[in-house]
Amino acid sequence: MEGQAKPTRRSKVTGLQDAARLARGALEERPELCLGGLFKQSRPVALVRALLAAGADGLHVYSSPGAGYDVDLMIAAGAVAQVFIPGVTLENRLCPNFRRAVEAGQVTAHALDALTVVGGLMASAHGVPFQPIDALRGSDVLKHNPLLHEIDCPFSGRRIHAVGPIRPRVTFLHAQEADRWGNLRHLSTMVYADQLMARASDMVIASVDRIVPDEVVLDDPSRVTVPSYYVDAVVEVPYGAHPTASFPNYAMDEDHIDAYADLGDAARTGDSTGLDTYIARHVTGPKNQSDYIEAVGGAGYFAVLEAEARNE
Amino acid sequence: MEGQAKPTRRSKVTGLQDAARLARGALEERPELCLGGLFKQSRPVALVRALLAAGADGLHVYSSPGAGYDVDLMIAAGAVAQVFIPGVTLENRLCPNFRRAVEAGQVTAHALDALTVVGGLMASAHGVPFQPIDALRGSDVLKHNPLLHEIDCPFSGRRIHAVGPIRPRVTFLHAQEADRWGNLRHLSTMVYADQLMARASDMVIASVDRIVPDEVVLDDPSRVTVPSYYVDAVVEVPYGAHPTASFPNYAMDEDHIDAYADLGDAARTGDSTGLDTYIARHVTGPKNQSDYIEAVGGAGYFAVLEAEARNE
Amino acid sequence: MSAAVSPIEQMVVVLARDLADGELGAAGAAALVPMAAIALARELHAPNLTVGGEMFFNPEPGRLYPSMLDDRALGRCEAAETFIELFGHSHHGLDFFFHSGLQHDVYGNINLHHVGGTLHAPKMRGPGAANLSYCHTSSRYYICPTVHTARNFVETVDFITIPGHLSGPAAKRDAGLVNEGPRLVVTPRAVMDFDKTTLRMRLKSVHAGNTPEEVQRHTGFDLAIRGEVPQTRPPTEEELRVLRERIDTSGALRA
Amino acid sequence: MSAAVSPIEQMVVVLARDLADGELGAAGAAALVPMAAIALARELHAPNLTVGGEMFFNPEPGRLYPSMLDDRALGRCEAAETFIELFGHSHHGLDFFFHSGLQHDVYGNINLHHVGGTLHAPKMRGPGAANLSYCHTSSRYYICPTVHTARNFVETVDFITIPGHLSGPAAKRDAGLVNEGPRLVVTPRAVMDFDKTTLRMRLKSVHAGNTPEEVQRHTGFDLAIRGEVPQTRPPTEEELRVLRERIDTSGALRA
Repeated sequence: MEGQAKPTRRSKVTGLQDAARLARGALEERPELCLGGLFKQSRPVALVRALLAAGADGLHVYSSPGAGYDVDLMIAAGAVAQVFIPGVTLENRLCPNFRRAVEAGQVTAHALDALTVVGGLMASAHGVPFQPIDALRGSDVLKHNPLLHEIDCPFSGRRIHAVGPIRPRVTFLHAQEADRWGNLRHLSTMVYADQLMARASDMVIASVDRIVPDEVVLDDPSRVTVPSYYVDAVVEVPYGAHPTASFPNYAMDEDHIDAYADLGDAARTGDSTGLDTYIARHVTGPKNQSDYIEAVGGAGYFAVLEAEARNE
Repeated sequence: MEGQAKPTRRSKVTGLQDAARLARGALEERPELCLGGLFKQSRPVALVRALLAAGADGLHVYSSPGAGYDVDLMIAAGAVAQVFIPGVTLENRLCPNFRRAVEAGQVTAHALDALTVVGGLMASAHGVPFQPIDALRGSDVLKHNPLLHEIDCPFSGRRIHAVGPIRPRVTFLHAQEADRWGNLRHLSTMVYADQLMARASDMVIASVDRIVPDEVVLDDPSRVTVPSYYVDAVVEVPYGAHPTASFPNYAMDEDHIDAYADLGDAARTGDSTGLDTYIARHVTGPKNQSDYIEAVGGAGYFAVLEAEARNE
Repeated sequence: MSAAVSPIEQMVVVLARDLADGELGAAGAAALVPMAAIALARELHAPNLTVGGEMFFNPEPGRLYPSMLDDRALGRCEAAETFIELFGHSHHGLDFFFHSGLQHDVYGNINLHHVGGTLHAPKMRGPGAANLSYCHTSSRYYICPTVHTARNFVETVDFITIPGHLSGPAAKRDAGLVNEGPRLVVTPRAVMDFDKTTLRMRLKSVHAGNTPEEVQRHTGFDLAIRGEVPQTRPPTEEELRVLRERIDTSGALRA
Repeated sequence: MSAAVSPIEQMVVVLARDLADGELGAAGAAALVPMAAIALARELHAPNLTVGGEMFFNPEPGRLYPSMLDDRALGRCEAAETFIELFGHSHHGLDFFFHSGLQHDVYGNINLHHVGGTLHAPKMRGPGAANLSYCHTSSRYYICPTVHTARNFVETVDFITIPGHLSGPAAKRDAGLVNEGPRLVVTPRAVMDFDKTTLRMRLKSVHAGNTPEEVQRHTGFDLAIRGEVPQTRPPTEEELRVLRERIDTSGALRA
C-alpha cells in the first residue's frame, strides 16, 4: 500500500461473452474472421456461437482450406457476406445453408484453392509483400480466384502465381490446453494451420478444453504450439469445439451435425422452422456453455464422445 | 523359400563410414554441404569428421546461419572452398582457421545474412522459384551477398529483395533419437533450422544419440521433427555431436573447443604442429567413434558433459 | 472368404495393384477407398510405399475411416506436419494421388464447384476443393468415385475444378500440364483408362456382374467400346483375406 | 550489498531502466548483458515484457549464460520456435534489440566483417553476423560492447555490418531506415546517445570512477563534450539486490 504498486503480469484468461465482444468490436473495423482447425476437427465453435449471439454480420470468413458446420451455421444465422474457403462441406454431405445462400445469391463463395489461402497466410506471417506459388495449372478456379495474381518470375522468367498477405482481423482457434498467459498446447495429432494463422492475424482468441498450471507449459516448452505472444485472449470452454472434435479429449458428434444438416436441407426446400428452433436452442438461447451442454444432451451425452475419442 | 520373397521395409540405419562414403559420392556431383544445429548445439560433428577422413574437398559449406568449430575444422583439414554462412565464430573467440584461410585468400567467405540463407532454404523446401525478403536495409552485406537479388515487387511496387532456392546436395543433421526408418526426434528445446534443411535438401544423413524402438515414434508422432521420408540414412553415434552439445543428453565441451582454438591460433601465427597432431588424433586417426571417445578422454570424461547437460 | 466381393472391395484391389513399392502418395478428400488401397499395397507388395503429402505420414489406424481429417484415422502414425509443409509437398508433388467429384467428363476433368448456372449464380453449388495441385505436380492420379451414373459421368463438366486431360493433348500442353494426369478411372462398375492419342476415356474392364452395355448405359458419353471388353481380374484369396482381416476390420467396404 | 558495483552491472542497470512494460524484445548474439537487463526489467517494472523474436519465449534460466544458443540458458522457457518463425519476426520487428561488434563508429554503425583490407582480402576477418534485420525493423536498439577503447570506437568503420545512423539523417532516409536505430551506447565506462540533428554519438553520462576526459581518451572520435557531463545514476539497493539474488546467481557480471 505504499504509493505505486509493482505491476504484475496480466492473465489473458477471459469469459466467452467478453471474448465475443472483443472480437465483434474488432470485426466491425474490418470483417475478416479466420477459423482454426479443419472440417470437423478442433473448430472454435463455442466462440463462433458466442460471436453470433453477440450479433456479428457481414463477415468475410477465412479458414484453413476446409470448413463445414461452423461456416454453414454462421450463414444460417445471417452473419456472412463472403466466404474465402476452398472447400466447404460436411464431407459426407453438402453444407445446406452454404449451398442455399450461394444459390440464392445471398452469400458470395469465392473459388479458391488451398495454396492461395496458405500462401497468403504465409506471406502475412513472414511479413513479406507476397508469396510465390508455382503449382497451379489448368483449373477453372484460376480464372475466378480473386486473391491470385500472375507475375513474371524474376528468377525463372516464366509466368507464375503470387498471393498477397492474408491478414485476418480476428482468428478464433481451439486448442486442448493453455496456461493463463495464453501459451497454447495442441494435444491433437493434427494441428493444421493453427500456428500459421496465429502468426498471420491481428488478433487471436483461443478456446481451450482446460487451463493448465504454468508448470505444465514450462516443463515441456516444445509442446507449446502457439506462444502467448500471438494470443490476445484465451477462454476455458468445456466441449468448446462441439459438435466438432477436440482430440484426444472428445470425438466429433456426427449425429448432431447430421441432424443439423437435415434441418438445413428442410429450410433449403422451404421449411425453416426446425432450423430456427435449432438456432434458438443452441446459439441465441444458451446464456453460457453450461446451458449449451444441457441443450445438447448433458454430461452423459458428452461422455460418449469422450469414449469415442479413446476409440472405445 | 517359394520363389519371390515378399519384400520387407528397408531400414535406413547405416554405419558412420558408409554414411560418409554416401555423402562423399553425392558431394562429388555437387559440393554443397549443409550442417544442422547452430554454433555449439546439435552439430553433426562425427559425420563431418567421417567425411573429412573419407577425403572430401572443395566443399561449399552452408549451415543454419551460425557455425563455428565444425566449419573451422573442415577448413583446417583443407576440405572447404567457399563458406556461405552469415556468422562463423566460436562465440567467445574468433574461429582461427576460418580467419587464417580467408585472410590468406585460400577460402572465400561470402558476406551473407540470415534471411538470405533461411529464405533460400524456404524457397527450396516450398518448391517455389524464390522467396521475397523485405527486411534488409543499409548494410554493406547487401553490396556483396551473392545470393540476394533486387526485384520489383509486383504488389507494393517497391524494390525489394529475393533469394532463389538453396538446395544442398547433402545435409548432415544431429538429433537425439530416431527409429530405424529414419524418423528423427529432436529432444532439445531448440531445433533451429534442422526441419527446414531436411525439406530443402537432396540428401539427408542424420546422426543420433540412439536408435529407439518403432513404438517410441508411433506413441507420440507429434514429437517427430523430421519424418523418415526426408531422411536417406541414419547412424547411431554415441556423443556424435561432440564437442558440441546434444541437449538434453550432453553439454558442449567448451574446454575441448578452447584447446582446439589455441592450436588453431598457434597454426595461424606459424606453428602448426599442434593442430596437425589434433587432426591426426581426432579426425584421421580414429577408426570408429569408440576410438574417438577414447582419444577425447573416455567414458568418464563424457559423464561430466552429461552431468553438465543436467545442470549438475 | 465366405462373403461375396463387394464392388467397393473390387475398386480397392484394382487400385492397390497399380501402386508400386517405394512410391510416395496420399489419398485425397474421399479417403475410404484410397486409404484401403494404399494399406493393401503396403501389406502385399509395397512395404516401402510412404503415405505422405497430406500432413501425416504412414498412419496405422485399427480400422478404416471415411475421412483422414480425423485423428482416429491416423491411429499411430509416424509423423505429423502442418499446412506449411503441405504447401511444399503440393509443389514437389507425389507419385500418386486420388480424386473424385460431382461430375467427371470424357477427358477425366472433375467438377466440384457447381452444376448448372455459373460460379456466382449456380443452379447447384458444390463444395469446391482444397487441393488443386497434386493433379498437376504428382506423377499420376486416380479417379475413383463410389457411384457411377450418367449424371456424374458427363461429356463435359460444367466447371473444371481438377483438370484431367482438359480437351486433349494440345490443351494439356498449352496449360502446362506436363505429368500423366488421371491414369485410371475406377468405379463400382468398371475400370476406364484413357486413349493414348486422344486422351479420351475408354472402357478397360468391367467388374464381375456388370456388362459393357450396362456400364455404357450408366455413362453420359461414348466409352469407345470396340470388340470384347475383359472382366476386371477379381480379388485373389490372399488380397481379400488381407483386406478384410488386417485393413477393413469393421467391414466398411462392404457396408 | 557488500561488493562494489561492477562496470558490467552498471551497464545492465542502465539498459534495464530503458525497457518498458509490455514490450517485445530479444538479446542478440552477445547475450550476457542484454539478458541480464531484460530479466532485471521484468523483475522490477516490466512483468509483461516478452522475451521473443529469437526462437524462444520468456526463458527462465537459473543463472546467466554467455550465449542464448544453449538449451541451459533457456532453462524452463515458455515456447520454442524455428528459423521459419525467426524469418517472420525479422520482418515484423521487435520493440528493442541489442548489438555489438568489432568496431563501432561515431554514427553507431557496427562492423563485424573485417578490419583492414577488403572483404575478400581482409587484414583481419571477423565473424560476420547472422541477424541484420532487427537494426532496421525493430523500433530501436542498444549498442553494448563490454570493452570500450579507441580501437573499437572509431570515426568510421571499415565495413558496415549493422547499420546505425549511416552518415546521418539524409543517408539514413535514402537507405530506407525509418526507425530510431541505435538509441543508447552503453559500455563499461559510460553512456552515449546521439545528437538529434546530426545523429553523431555524444557522451551522455560517465559511470562512477570514470571522468569525461578518460572516456574521450579511450574513444577514437570526438564525443562532443560540452560543459558538465553527469555521472550515470548508480544502481539502487533494490536493483542490485534483485540483480544479484535472482538473476546473476553465479556472479557472471562481476567476473
